[in-house]
Amino acid sequence: MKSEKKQAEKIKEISGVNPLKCMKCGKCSATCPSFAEMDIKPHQFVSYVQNEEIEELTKSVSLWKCLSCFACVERCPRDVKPGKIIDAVRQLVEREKDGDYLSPNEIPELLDPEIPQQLLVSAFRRYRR
Amino acid sequence: MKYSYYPGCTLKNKAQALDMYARASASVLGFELEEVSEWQCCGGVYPLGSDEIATKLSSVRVLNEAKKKDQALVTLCSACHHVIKRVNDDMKNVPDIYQKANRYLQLEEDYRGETNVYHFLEVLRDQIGFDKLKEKVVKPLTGKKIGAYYGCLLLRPSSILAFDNPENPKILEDFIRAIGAEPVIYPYRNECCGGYISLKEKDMSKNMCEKITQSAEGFGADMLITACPLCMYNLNKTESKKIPVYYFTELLAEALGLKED
Amino acid sequence: MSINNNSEFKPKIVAFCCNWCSYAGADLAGSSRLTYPADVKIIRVPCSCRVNPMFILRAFEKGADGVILCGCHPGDCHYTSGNFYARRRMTLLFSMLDYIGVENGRTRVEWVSAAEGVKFSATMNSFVEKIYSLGKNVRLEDLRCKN
Amino acid sequence: MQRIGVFVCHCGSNIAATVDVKKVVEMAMCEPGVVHAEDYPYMCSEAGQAKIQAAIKEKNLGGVVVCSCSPRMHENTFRKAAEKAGLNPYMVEIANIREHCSWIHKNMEEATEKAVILMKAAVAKVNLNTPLQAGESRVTKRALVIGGGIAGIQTALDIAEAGYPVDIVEKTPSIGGRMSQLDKTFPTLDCSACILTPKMVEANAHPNINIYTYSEVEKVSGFVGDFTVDIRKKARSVDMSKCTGCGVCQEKCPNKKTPNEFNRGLNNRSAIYTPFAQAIPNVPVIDREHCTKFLTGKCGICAKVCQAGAVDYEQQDEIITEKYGAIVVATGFNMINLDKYDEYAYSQSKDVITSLELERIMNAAGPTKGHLERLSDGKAPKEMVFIQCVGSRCADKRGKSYCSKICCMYTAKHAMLIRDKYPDVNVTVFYIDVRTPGKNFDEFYRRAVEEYGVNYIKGQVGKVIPQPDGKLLVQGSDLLSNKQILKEADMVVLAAAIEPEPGVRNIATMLTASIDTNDFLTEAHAKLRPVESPTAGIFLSGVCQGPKDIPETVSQAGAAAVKAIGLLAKDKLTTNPCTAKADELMCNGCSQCANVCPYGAISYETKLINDHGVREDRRVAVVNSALCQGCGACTVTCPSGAMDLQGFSNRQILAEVDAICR
Amino acid sequence: MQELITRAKELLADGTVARVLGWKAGDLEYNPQPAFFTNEKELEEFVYNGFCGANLSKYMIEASKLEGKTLICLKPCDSYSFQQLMKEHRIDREKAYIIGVGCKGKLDIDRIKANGLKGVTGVTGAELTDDCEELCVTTLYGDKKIPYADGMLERCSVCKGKEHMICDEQIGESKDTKTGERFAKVAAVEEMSSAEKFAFFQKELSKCIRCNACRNVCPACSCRKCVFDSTKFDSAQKANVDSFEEKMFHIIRAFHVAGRCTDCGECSRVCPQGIPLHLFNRKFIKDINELYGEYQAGADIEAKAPLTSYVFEDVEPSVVAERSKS
Repeated sequence: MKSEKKQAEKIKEISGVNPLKCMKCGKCSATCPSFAEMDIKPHQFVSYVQNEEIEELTKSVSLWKCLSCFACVERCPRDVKPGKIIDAVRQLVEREKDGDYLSPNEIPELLDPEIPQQLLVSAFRRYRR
Repeated sequence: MKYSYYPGCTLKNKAQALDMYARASASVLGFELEEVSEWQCCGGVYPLGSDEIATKLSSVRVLNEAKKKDQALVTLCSACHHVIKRVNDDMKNVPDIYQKANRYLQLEEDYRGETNVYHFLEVLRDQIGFDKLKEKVVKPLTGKKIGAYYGCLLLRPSSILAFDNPENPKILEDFIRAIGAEPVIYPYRNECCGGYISLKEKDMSKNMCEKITQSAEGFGADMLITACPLCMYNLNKTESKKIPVYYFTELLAEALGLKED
Repeated sequence: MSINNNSEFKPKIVAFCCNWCSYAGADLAGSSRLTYPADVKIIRVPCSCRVNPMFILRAFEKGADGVILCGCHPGDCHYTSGNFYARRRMTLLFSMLDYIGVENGRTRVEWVSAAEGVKFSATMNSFVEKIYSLGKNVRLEDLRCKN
Repeated sequence: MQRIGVFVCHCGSNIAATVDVKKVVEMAMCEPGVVHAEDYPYMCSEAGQAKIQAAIKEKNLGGVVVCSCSPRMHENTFRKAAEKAGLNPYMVEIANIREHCSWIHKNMEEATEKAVILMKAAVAKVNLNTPLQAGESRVTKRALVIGGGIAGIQTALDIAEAGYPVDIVEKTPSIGGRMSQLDKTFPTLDCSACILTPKMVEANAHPNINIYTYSEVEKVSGFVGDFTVDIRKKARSVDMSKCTGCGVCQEKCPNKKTPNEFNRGLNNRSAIYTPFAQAIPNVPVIDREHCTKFLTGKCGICAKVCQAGAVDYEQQDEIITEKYGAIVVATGFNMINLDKYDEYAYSQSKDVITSLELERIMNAAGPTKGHLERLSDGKAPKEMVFIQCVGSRCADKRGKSYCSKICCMYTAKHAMLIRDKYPDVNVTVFYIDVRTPGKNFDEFYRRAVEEYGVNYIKGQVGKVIPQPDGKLLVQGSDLLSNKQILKEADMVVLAAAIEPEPGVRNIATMLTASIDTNDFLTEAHAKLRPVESPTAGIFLSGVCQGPKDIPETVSQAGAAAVKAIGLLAKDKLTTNPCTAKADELMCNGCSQCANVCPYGAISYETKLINDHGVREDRRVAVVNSALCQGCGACTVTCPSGAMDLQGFSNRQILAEVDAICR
Repeated sequence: MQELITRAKELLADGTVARVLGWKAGDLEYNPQPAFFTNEKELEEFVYNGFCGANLSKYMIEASKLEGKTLICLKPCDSYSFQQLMKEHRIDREKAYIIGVGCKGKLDIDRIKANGLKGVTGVTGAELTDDCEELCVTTLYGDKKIPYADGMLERCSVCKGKEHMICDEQIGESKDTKTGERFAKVAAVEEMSSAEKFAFFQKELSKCIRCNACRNVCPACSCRKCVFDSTKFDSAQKANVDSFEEKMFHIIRAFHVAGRCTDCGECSRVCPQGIPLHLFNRKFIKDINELYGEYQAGADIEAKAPLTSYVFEDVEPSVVAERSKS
């Protein structure tokens, strides 16, 4: 419990987001292109951090589904930036041992001849420490 | 007019067309892209965490190179533009980041966001002018109905990218008009293609691109243009793919009569 | 009052309080029984902008050890802009006093609203403490005024 | 030297328990000028006041010091008591030995010593007090109302009914304001025109009301009770005294391409026009920016067809200067520009409209003659979606930070009206919160849900996606079921935030009335003086002060009227005598004091001054005591000390300083 | 100088001006004094040389009350004072015909003597006919040459520039004389410890004899009646018992001219005790520039003065403690 509080603080620090600014309008989730794939929805991320329920967030598949497309950040009427929270939780996970979501071993089977370099670079950045 | 130019990894490889046509067009339009020496990869995605410094340094180096030459920095790939523009903003406005970054880099003079970062399209719009561009067009793409695909990286967050109206952009539409074609406005042009997620979640990005291409086709587009190699890759992966996707520079070169048939 | 050489240091502190916020804040401190040392004596002025640098220098001349000016918070002035002028005037005056070698802890400006009885009391306590730590004001005192 | 009496109050034990009141009395008698000192358990009681009055008479006191509670408590009590005994009330000073002494100190010796010093400071001050007379200024018994919407009309009617003449200045060609654009009003659903038009007619016909339409306030000078206002009557190009309002000119005008402001630009109007059929006055205006005659010199058809010969192309703007005692601001509101909310496709699709546009569409006199239809293809919609809080409650730079307050209710009204008139149309409302604090308001909203089957979904919309077939795909959140909803709609209605009419900033500047960061006029006190501006003589009516609906606007309009009437009912205004005063002999005329005066109370006159035998014309500062509020900013700015504040003079304050530091 | 006299005569002759406000030789050749000239004859006494440091702007207050126009000679730095007085409605622009006179730096006999010269009987090289590079000082012990700049007033070495803020015509050449940093000395004092500061000012101010020369010469100190002569503050006519009285006088004087003082340096020039009074005024100017943005009194007649304006974000007075080195 105590460490969750600490983690919540860390998330706020990394993301620079103040979840208390949220008025719970749900526009982030309304706008999210990955909504269907997410178990915990963008607007819930804000509430979870507010309630310091980080454990569940770290296990959420949503971390790996968020595109960081900033649609939620751009359209949020309260300037809460839910996308940055999701990214901060993702970092929290990746900074732990074995937190990587992508291992070099799985790469060969994911490749195809057209893949642009930047896809690999980005994926590595996003999925691994 | 000379600009420092940052091509980025993909333009040296899978997206050579994007790069090649841009350089060729630039010389016709009266400006030069001078490639920054020994540039490093931008990392593909902007490091969002406020405590991530090292991952931003490659961008700072490039920016500082341009500063030393007293040139603006031009980018072409949407992802590179996004990353470099945001890092530049950090170096200008976020004390924690610029202090740490400068401490790491030990430059002769601290870098504080002095370089202006322009996307190639911004150069066309703000420095050359679409009217001027129109005058240089020798082979207008008359009759072509083109859907502009912006994606997310160029537009958002608008407070930093300051590229265009993030919800109703018009720079590519104006570009399309300038090269003599007709722009097709469709609602998904500023929605994400799925980006880097297509490596592991191929279906997700496929679904997203499906929506994009169908919407464009529904509104009557014959083709799509983009500035991003990743968008290009993802859009080309759709199941029902009928609509061709081009880099905007290719059509620009074509209109300027630089493309050999 | 006669000079008592044996008496311990009892500072003289003048507090100029604007009628609308800080004086009312001092009243609230009183009705809330929030104590602060009796060394502080309050002079009521309509607005912080009424306080002339002459008043402050005069207080020091007559043997004050500290002078504090309290007004409405910036933006809340009863007269809309008085405390903004006071702020500039006092900043410059205090800077000048510091420049000629008067300890800058002897002068202070605090914004205290009518609702901030706690702040008023806390401010006075900390100011008096500061003056005790600085001790007797010798640099601005006019010896003639003692009797 | 005054003959001073010192009166020390015990305040029961509040003071006497910690302050040795006898000692204070004893010490007071040692002070120069003090001829009388006594203590009493309750000075503020009638008996206590009687003691003061008796001493004033018996000892012929010229000054009184009461050592008691805070002057904020009983200064007035003691001043009045002194006045009754024949002493000028401003010869009374209070030494605050309760809040500032007995209540905060525990040690009796310490508290007594401090009380003595506070008493001495008050004695020193009162020694220098001079009798002050509250000044007087006259009141012009005429009110000005800026803005001719329902707020302005109601205020004007109320003031006029009380017997005072009122002028209404309205920017547009007709009074009526936003309310005239509405179709029905909540929560009773009566027709807006049916309740507004009679008020407009009444205002027009009222002998005490004079209406300047197509006019704007150009300049304001003066102060409470005595404002002088320049009103620009813009050239109407139609002679109001000749026009019969037959409407032929509008019918024959060949230039009918101008967007109709009254219908929010949804259709066009002629260049010569009255905004709407019930306009008051029913006299058209030529829109010179769009009139062919004015643009090219050719045409002139309206003049030819006007049998009354009322059309006058040569008419010029006219400046009317009038004096007023009170000014009421009732400038109203506008909808925000939705350019920055393109995710809702307002600029991309004709079928995405604002609520005010829907009002016009629903109105029988509107662009679709009251038929609910899509503006793109004229088809009847089957699915309607309403989006709430578009630009309201926004912390980003795009919108407004406040709740626009009226949208929840008017959306419920729209939903209900549509469901009532077109039962086959489905209505969905995306909301964040439904706010219905008002009499019968929540019941109204519940009726929309329960009786009319309006589908309320809690969640904001992320994007409106126009489809190739002309439909609109609404992508929104349903937070209660934690789903993302894709809803196909035929029309989308946006509850755009409201904002103060842009011109209000200029008007506030002219009036020196304060305005907040959202351009709403600031009230003198948020709770206790909500319809007055901090600037005396300026009153606030309607949305210019903050978002409000019609019932609230009307009640506030009445309240503003009462405040204005209260002012106009006075023949003279007494002014606070603690005002600044310039010593003409010392004044340099340097203008520095005027630069800091927040009230514009200081002006300069060239006067013949006799300075110890030297007679010369000098530029000197003159304080208008009716405007001066007594802050004293000028006194410190004045390098020579020519400017002083009565009641808080330099010498008085210095005497207090000296007494405290003695 | 001759050109000035010729032009003055012309303007007197054609009735453009009724009098000329300039300088005439004083008791000593290096001590010219301000003077009015009303005819051609009187003008023969007119001088304009390197010793004419006196700022004539303040005399225009009285001249504004006289019939007809006054020709006033203003050096570049004087023109700031003139314009500041205009801004404060103390002088009437219509009553003045301004000749902006050139300036190559103004001399100070005490500075000249400070070059180790005794028994000075005369100075040549201050006629402004040359480039003003060198002065020849005649002393009882023989002639001595010193660089012109070594005899200059402190204020000229931190000159605001040789541009006239206001004038009707210009006569004579100017030469840039700025070699130093205007706020260097103020900054040096700021660096001192509290005790050092106190000792420094106590030493300087203890020299004050309350002769009021600074006040009388100061163009900003133009009050009809000074607060120190007024009964309104109980501050009048006090004997100087200790240094505080002087401090109060000089602090208040500096405060009253803060935001209005153009830094013309006349106070220090005329002080018979050589107190660097400009250090008070310059401290305020430095603070104003640093805290509220660059402001030069007299440069812009429209600009809002720093003490009669404000912005919401202004620094709090606590900044003094934060900035204080002591």
